[in-house]
Amino acid sequence: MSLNNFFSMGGYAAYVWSAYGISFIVLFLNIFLAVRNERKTIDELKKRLGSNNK
Amino acid sequence: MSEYINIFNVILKRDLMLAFRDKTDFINSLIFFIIVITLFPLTFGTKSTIVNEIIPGMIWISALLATCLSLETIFRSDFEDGSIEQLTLSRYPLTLLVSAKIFAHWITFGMPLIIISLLMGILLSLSNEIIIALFITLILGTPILSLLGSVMVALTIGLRGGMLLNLLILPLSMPVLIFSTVAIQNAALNQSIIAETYFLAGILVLAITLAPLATATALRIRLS
Amino acid sequence: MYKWIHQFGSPKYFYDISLHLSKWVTIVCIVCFIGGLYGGLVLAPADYQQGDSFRIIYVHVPAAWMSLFIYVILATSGAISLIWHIKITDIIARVSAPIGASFTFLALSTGAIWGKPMWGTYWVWDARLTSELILLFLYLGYIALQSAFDDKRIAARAGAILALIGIINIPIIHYSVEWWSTLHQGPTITKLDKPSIHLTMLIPLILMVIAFKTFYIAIALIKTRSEILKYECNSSWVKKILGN
Amino acid sequence: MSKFSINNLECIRQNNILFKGLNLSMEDGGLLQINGANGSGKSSLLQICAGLIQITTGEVLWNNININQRRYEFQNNILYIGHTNAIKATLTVEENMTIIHSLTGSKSKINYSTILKKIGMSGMNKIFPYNMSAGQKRRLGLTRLFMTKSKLWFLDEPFNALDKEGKKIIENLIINHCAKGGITIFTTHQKMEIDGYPLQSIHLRNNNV
Repeated sequence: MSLNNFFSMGGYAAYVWSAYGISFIVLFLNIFLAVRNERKTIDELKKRLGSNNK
Repeated sequence: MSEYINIFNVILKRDLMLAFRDKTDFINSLIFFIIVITLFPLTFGTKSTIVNEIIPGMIWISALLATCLSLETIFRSDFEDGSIEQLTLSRYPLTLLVSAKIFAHWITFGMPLIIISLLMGILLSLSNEIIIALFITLILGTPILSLLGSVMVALTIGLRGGMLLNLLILPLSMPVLIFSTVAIQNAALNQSIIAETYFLAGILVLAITLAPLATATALRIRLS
Repeated sequence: MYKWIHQFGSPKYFYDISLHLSKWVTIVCIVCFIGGLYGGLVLAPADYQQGDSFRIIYVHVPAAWMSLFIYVILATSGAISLIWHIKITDIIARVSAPIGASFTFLALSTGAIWGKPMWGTYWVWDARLTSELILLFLYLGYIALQSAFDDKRIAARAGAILALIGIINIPIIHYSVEWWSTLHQGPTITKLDKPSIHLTMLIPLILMVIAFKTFYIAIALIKTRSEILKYECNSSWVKKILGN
Repeated sequence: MSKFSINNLECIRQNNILFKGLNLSMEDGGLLQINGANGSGKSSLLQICAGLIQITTGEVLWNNININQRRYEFQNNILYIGHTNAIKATLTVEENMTIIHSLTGSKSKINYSTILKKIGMSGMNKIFPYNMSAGQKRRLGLTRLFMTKSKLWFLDEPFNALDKEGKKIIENLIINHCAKGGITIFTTHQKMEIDGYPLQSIHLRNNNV
């Protein structure tokens, strides 16, 4: 299977790749939001903890 | 046992009295129902084929929307004046008291709605088979809506955002709408509607057994 | 059983376990994902009817399965928190709902994209797609209900009731939609249902299903951990962790 | 001899700790007032006692049994009156009283006029509450005290909106109830004294008792 064949997907390239594109966006957003939320939480708590100790 | 029947009757009578003393709420939702139904012939025309095909389904959708509007009255005033706390803390099972309230809602809203639907059906000259199917599906379906709705009202009453209730009820009442409209379409084609009737009856039994319990639990959660 | 649940439900215990679990779950997820993609996009032969468009199955089917699976998780953890009042299950339900909604959206959109070459239109009122759409509404309702409460404990328990009613309703919804669609269209669209599938097509599908499941677990664990930290911010073990 | 007690109670509302490590024990004849500023958790504490609010830490016991274990047995023994009156504006005084009476489960007939006379609302049998003053509505809500046979009374701000005469009536009722072996817990804004009866009191401040 050549690279060209792989990308053209037997003429269904638009459908297959857009479906996979959407999937990656959705999965990526899930990861991104989860990780950002974790960082924000930890930062916030650390800040609160720091101000309590002072 | 007779004690339980007695308290059921007391609550039923109380809610019926409240509804008749302050009619605006349920009369407004019934008027809304009538207005929505009259919108459909005005938009789709009055050819008899169209009327027979579209109107029964539209009556059902209007019934669903009007029910959504009227549902809040089941618990709104009780929530505001603290009656719900008294009911919750009484010596009787909350499930029983709540069933009486739901039944009262169906009597004050569901029953007039069925009668109005049949009158509208006759006025719009639907065929007899369709009117019969409409009657059967409404008499099985409207109690389901009241029961399902009471749970959602118990969950959402007093929360900010009035649309939330509708957002919760509409997807959950999809099966009732589907079976009812399929039954009516079958009736229009002179086919049997037994299967759909059984489905609706089955859902009704399920709702009667589960919904009051769920409503009572939801109310306890909301009070805490 | 009760004791076990409480031990498992203890936030610190869960936090420690989840750190270990996270590592393994992530590794399994990445391996299965790469394996599944390679198998599905490169190794598997084109379908004799649908050509290469069938390859959408490798994201569509796992997403659809997970959308239902996560709703079941919402209902079960709801039941557990109603019965035993456990914080962890409250949190799991709350963090799972948006993930479930995103998978439902994914299943719907990939289904619609797949529909175009198959049926010639993006949207068909096929029983499966329609019930998936209603499932999306159920998810949105659940999230909206949860966010309407200020008190998270009450939100969790109210959500639990909604999820339990939803889970009873889902089979009824699915059945009613099927009933309705056979009446309106006849059973024409079965291509999506049970393709007699070749092994080289099946193995990547299984890998992708595992990848999606572990993906969900990994994300849910991350979110659950940050929620635990928020809940338990006054306890000594959290301060210790944050101190480092 | 019956006993109402609270062990190691903690209450968190909207991520604020209202109180922590609260212990309380009352026996027959006990009279307790809870006072504290607005938002100190008076009403919450009363609602916890009545079993309306579910708690995460601690336990509420009635005769040494957790109130959630035998909920209806407990509810058969309590009377809770919230800061709202739980009366319907569109039902007459008598109709309101009938419903209250039915919910107590009593089979005897009620004598509307006697009760209304005792609470100082003679001849108002057929009046609708929307025509009544706040104090009169409060009195109507408090007619529950005459109709109940419950042993445990939880009253949230019972003296609110009442005039001097009304306060006296309610005070006497409470004293009578406790003297006969009942238990009463009520909340007030300010610390108050009740003449002729030993009164325990707890003061809620933010975060500690």
